[in-house]
Amino acid sequence: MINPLQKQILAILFAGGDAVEISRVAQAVETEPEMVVKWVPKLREALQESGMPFELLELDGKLQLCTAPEYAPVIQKALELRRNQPLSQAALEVLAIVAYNQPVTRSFVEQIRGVDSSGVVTSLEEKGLVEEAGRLELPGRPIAYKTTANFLRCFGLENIGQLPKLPPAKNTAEETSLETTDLEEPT
Amino acid sequence: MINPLQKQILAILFAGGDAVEISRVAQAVETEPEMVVKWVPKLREALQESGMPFELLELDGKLQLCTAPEYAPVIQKALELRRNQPLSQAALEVLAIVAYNQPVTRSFVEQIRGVDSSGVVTSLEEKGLVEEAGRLELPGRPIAYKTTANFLRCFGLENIGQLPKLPPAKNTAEETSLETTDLEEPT
Amino acid sequence: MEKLSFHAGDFEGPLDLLLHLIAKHKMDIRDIQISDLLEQYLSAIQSMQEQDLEIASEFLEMASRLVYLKTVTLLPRHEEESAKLKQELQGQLLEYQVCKMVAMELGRQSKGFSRFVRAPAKLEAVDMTYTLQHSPYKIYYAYQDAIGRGRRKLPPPAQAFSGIVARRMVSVKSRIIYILKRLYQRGKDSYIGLFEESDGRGEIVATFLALLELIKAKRVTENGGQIIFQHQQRTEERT
Repeated sequence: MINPLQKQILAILFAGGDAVEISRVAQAVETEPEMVVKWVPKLREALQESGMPFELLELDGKLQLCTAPEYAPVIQKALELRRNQPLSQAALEVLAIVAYNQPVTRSFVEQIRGVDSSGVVTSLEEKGLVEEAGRLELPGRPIAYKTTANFLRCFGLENIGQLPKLPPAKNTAEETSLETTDLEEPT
Repeated sequence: MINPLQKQILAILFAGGDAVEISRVAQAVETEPEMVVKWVPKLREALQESGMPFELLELDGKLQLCTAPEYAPVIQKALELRRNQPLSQAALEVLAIVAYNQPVTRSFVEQIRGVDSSGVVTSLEEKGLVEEAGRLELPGRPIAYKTTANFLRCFGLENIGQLPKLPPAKNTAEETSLETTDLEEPT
Repeated sequence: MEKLSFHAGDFEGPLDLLLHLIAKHKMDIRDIQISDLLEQYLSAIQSMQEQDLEIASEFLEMASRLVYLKTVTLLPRHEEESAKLKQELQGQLLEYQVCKMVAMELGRQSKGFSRFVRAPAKLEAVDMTYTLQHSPYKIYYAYQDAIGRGRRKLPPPAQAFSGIVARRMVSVKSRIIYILKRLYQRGKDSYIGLFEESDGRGEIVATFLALLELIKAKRVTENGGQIIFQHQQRTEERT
């Protein structure tokens, strides 16, 4: 059975909808962020044991309550949601460049892809997968982009460090044959 | 313990947010509406027993999952903590464009920034920094925005005229020496 | 040569098309034969044109880049430039290849948006009114950023100069006076002692230079880490 503070946390996450900063949760229930983090496994267990179809995700210093993936079809059916189109190759490329190099400008993305990518960036912003991250101290002060907590959730990551490892760096590329540049499995 | 169909119902209600018609829930989980109604006490019991801070409401042929009323204060506290997170660069820029050009439409803001800014405008409205100022006599009669009295308060201004003066207009900017930009010392 | 057939949207861009051609013709990305690649690239573009496909300007840009690269390669005494341009293109291709691989991996890993979240609850009582206080200059600078001019075009604020001004204040002359005052009272002081109250690198350097000046002028002598004040007649003339 979960304690009153833990119940309060679930209530906040339920009502908050979006991912809520752990520090904010802690402050609201008047405890330390460390305690909130410590309680996460306990809360997950409680949700599991009571048969709730919800999952508690920890996303880069934030907590989010969402439905377990197996309920996706029935939810889509009930709420008449359009089946989500998988992301296009262009969208995935832009996401990959932003995710591994953030914060990055649109022109950096375009330099790597060799094509105009403004439309793709806007659509990723609309999907809540990337967001503005201020401006860079470069000529013209270009807007920088970073990935969101929503990106982590959609790709089953807890933080950016869990992204698949990149193939060996560019400077060693001379000796590396293409075959060895296979991506490692995420652990 | 609740059964798989009952779990599906909870998942639908969670994702639905607002009240969802019982008939729609029943159709999605492939059962009769009567069954869904019959399960309501069972679901309430399960939520109660597992100590979940959620309540299942039945009103007007609809079901809604929400937090129990006793959690309202802590939820309010958590959400209000968000209000005084310092404004992001994007929020400041949108606010500045509104402040110097009011009344302006959202598309004017987006034209200047070159990126979609609708979410930012909404959040500035929520923070009481900008507000609607009627509609402009333009095609589509777009909503115009202006800054609020709270905006003046937050930025220590008595009126909009006290905003720091902008440097001379763009077309003469090239010839303008840096020294002539009329800038008072920040206090 | 085999007639290639393309469809609109087959390629994300010219780099994608180049990678495709390189793989198709089993070329080595690190040892591109520019004339072969150019020929294949141009024929691909031509095939797109024949199908009345709208060709993005980036494809044409790449074509002209390849033509230029080939020209440079053929010119004598341009080996260095041609090697540099080729390396640039290869680097870009390798980088884009990594990007494509990672994108594919991300796509595989995508959970397909299968976890649903709730819309935030609308609570009537929640007061979101912003109450933090800022300087109006925050709005001014944000405006400059928004219109793409940036704050570099503004005159720097006075505090940006404070560091420079503070350092200028520490003149060697002022440190000569400081050392003399100190020694005049005590007769002698340890070398280290002279730097005890020095605040910052500028002041330490100025103190050291002042000490050298004083030794040169024989106003002080150094003996085993001790700086000794010399009572000389010249003292009065010099100050």
